[in-house]
Amino acid sequence: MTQPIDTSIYTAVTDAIRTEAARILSDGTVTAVAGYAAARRKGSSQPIVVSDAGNADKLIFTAACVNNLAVYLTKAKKDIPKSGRIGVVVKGCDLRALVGLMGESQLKRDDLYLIGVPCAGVLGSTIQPATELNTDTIAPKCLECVERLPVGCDFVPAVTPPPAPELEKKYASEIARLEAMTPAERWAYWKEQFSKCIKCYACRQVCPFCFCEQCLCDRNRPQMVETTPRPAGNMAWHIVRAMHLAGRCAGCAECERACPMDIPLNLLNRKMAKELKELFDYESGFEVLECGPLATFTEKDDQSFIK
Amino acid sequence: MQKYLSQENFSTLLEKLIASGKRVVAPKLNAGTVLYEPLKNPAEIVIDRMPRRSGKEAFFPICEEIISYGKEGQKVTVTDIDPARFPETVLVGVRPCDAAAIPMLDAVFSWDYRDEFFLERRKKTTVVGMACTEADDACFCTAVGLSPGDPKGGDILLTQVEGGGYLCRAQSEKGEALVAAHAALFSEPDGHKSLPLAEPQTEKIDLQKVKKWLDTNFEHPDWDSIATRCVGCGACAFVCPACHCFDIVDEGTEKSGTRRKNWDACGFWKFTHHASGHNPRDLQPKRYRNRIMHKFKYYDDKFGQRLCTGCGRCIRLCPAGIDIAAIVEDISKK
Amino acid sequence: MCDHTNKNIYLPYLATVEEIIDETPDVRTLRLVFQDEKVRDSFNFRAGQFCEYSAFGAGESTFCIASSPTRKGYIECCFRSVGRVTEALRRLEAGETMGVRGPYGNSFPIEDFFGKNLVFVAGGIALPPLRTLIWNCLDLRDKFGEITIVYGARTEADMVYKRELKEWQERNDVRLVKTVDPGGNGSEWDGKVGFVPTVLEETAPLADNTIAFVCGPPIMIKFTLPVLEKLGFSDGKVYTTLENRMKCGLGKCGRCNVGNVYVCKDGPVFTAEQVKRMPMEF
Amino acid sequence: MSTPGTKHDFEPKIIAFVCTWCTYAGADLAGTSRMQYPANVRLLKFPCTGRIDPIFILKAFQQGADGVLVSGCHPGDCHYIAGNFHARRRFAAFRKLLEFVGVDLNRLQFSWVSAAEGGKWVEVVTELTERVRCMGPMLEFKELALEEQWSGKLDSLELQEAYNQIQV
Repeated sequence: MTQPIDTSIYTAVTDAIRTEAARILSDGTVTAVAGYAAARRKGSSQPIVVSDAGNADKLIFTAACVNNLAVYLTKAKKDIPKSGRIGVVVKGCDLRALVGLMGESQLKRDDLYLIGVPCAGVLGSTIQPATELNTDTIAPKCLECVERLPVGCDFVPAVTPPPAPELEKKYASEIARLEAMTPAERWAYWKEQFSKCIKCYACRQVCPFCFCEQCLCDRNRPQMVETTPRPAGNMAWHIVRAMHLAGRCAGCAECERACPMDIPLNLLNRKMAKELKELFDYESGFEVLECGPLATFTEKDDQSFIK
Repeated sequence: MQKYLSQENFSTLLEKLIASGKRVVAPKLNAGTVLYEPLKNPAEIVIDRMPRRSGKEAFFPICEEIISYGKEGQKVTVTDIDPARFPETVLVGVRPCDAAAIPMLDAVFSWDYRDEFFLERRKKTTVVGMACTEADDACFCTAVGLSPGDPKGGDILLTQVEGGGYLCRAQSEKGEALVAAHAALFSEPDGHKSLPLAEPQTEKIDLQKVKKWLDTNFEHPDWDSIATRCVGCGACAFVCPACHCFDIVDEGTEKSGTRRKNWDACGFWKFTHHASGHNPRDLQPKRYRNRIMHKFKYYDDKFGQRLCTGCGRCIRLCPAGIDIAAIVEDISKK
Repeated sequence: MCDHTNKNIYLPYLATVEEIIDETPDVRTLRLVFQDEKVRDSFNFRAGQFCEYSAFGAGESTFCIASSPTRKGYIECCFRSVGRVTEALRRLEAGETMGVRGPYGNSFPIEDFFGKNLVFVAGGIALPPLRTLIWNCLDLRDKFGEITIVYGARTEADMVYKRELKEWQERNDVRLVKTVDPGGNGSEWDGKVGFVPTVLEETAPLADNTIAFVCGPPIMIKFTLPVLEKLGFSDGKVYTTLENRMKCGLGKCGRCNVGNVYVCKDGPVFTAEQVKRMPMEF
Repeated sequence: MSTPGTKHDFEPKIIAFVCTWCTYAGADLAGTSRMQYPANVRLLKFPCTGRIDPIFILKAFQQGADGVLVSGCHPGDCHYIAGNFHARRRFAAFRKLLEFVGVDLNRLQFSWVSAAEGGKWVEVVTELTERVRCMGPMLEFKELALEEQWSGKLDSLELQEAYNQIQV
């Protein structure tokens, strides 16, 4: 049954973000603040970089503020000026991505001023931005979120997010459903999903962790993954993508949100996260780790699968 | 010549077309997403939701073979594709914004050199459009001079009527031939009232003014602010009914394989990247500028019209929330 | 021009690699002969046009036709091996087959140059696009006035067409000025040392009744154009050829445009006047 | 165990990615000791299992392998000290991913075979070959390679003929 989700805290959050952004911009703490601003369509938002305190009141936070702004701070987005310290508006999931990037030496904590958002959840992908947030329209990632209050930020508005609705965890149940299938059934499932892929690489471009200056798939000597958007190349691309994110993915689900063809990409990422938790007791969190689970090892690692 | 086609007869028509061996492409569900795809039976058609990708796929496949080659010893053979093998197609349920894009593509693929891959498929396809009864706030066909009932680019236009069924207007020889071949299914339109058409909320944009600004403002600081949020994926171009850029790649080994033409997008850094390392559009704002310029200036310079039908797909699906309608509207007010 | 009505415009002609000439350690010339006799006879082109050359399995690459239209029976292409296709082309041995589509693009209006003096300015690997015109003019030598060639490369080893440079040097109806960047000269270097624009200024060809042709890396063009202007060349009398990444060569695939100008259809030959009107996107 | 010379209906293609220091030497030992093992295996030599990118395994399946073997030095014996420890983690994760997209893991074998273990090499290869032989050819990737998006599909010549007959 559909139940509304209380997003009333977002008014206070918006006010707090504006005040804080204006303060840190005018006192020179930061040179710019990356946040969200309202866009033309009713209720919609889009990323914005504010560098003038006078424009701080353009910043908003609503359930339509879906983007993970961490992507704008990575090497892949060289065009964003990085002169000096930058303020960023982050939800819990976005913060985990930033923490991951710090762990991979892509960002320095000191170069960032983190404005944390107490989050009640955001809208799912392809939902009309003006839609009210409820248990049907909420992004599936929010149902599995355990960190609605970001930890370790420079500033977090003093409001308490409402408790998460007790709902079925869609990824967990979908993973369980797929795991119960035979390999042939799973193959058929993914084949159908990937048949929609058009190789627009939106999943790669929005991913904070896809910061390689040249993606393996854009290199052609040798051509490891076919560039054509055909079933074979699509399957290969998605396997490669999931593997390259294993142990790094912070679960922001941007890949799935960005996919114009609704391919449940985060399902692959969640599955890998689940396996890495079981295998190496690793979970992405708010603490900067020196090494991800696949960049390190212990001598006692499981090798029951090796003869 | 307007005719009435009942809902039941519409299904029968689709059934007959499928049975005749034609490829009947229409919006249908594929793994939860509405896409133009070949129907296996008439019940699969979904008309109340806008397909995610445009109808251009029927003539401009996402990926198609253009030659195949084989090598034995020192002897290389290259095999052409026989255009007779392009399937006879009826594209049904095409939104007016998708249909209007077809003549735009015709112009590109037929000026000077004629691309028979596109043109032959086009020749073999009958386009049955369907007027829109619903629009969301991303739709902006009216802003670029089209409308939810615009017949441009289609061979037949269907309009839903009250109480079910369609008013059918054939507007080309191909369309008339299709109606004539199944004349028994159609009846006189008397008394059938069409459903009110959708009313997109956007105001008309002065495209002449947009063009004028673009003519003189290739270098302008606003390009940076317009495009900083672009993440450089190809989603907008791939879902666009009018975008037509493509790549040509070889797939296979030196011994045998195919050369393929597949969709490409000006948002990719690789699009213009020279092997030497030089890239004329080295930053994302330059690439996004090309997108706007191509749609509202370059194409206009060459073919006298705009390369945008206001379908709104790129707005709905942009991962960074870029709104082309807002951008163009802003430009028109500069 | 070949007839393309109702034909697969992407279908290449097959050509045999007849001769391989290594110009520098990484630049190679291939002399190609069309396998189909009819094509061999009917293939006509003008200086400045380009083709799409393919190595099957690797893809297609765009280069100008480097040989002169006056030399019948074969065409030549010249490329540096830097990418997937050029590396595959480099792997081809004499007698092997590759694909050629073309000729595409516009050309130098050579008839307009009759009776005029010509100055060719080229840098590095950009000599091939001018070499087709140089030989074209030399083969019709009595139709032109003085011919001056200024050619520069980073080092002596980077100079392409070394044999032909020697031939031009020995001819008394051509003035060849060759130069290498400072430090690029060996002990037996008999040319100048300095950058192309500087050397061009020293050479000081007369602008009167003269057409200039410039081809080279963007940075060279950028500094050469003002020199030509200083020497009195008006922009309409300076020609260059542009290159951009291309896939189709036919004005369809949409990537080679500089502003609204399609290099593959409206170019690759442009006057400096046209280039200056274009946005900086090449 | 198969006896050399036996005719089978199906000869699987097995691609083995091996490290040069241990398994390659082990396979070499098996050869020089004249041990018999199925000729189905094609060996690709790498400096270390740490250099074997999961994408190689994927590529092998895509190019027509029916089974893949990855083999290197025993833990602690890596020529580069820790290459195989890293590989072990990576492959532990990768096989889970492959399983999740629907690849039967019985087609993928990992092993440690030292330079002295010619016998183990024979055993591993034979077992994998026979197992894959029983499973039959790996069709998933091969079928996928032949598939087109609907829009790029061409009418087959038979279909064309049938269609022409309807038209008449």
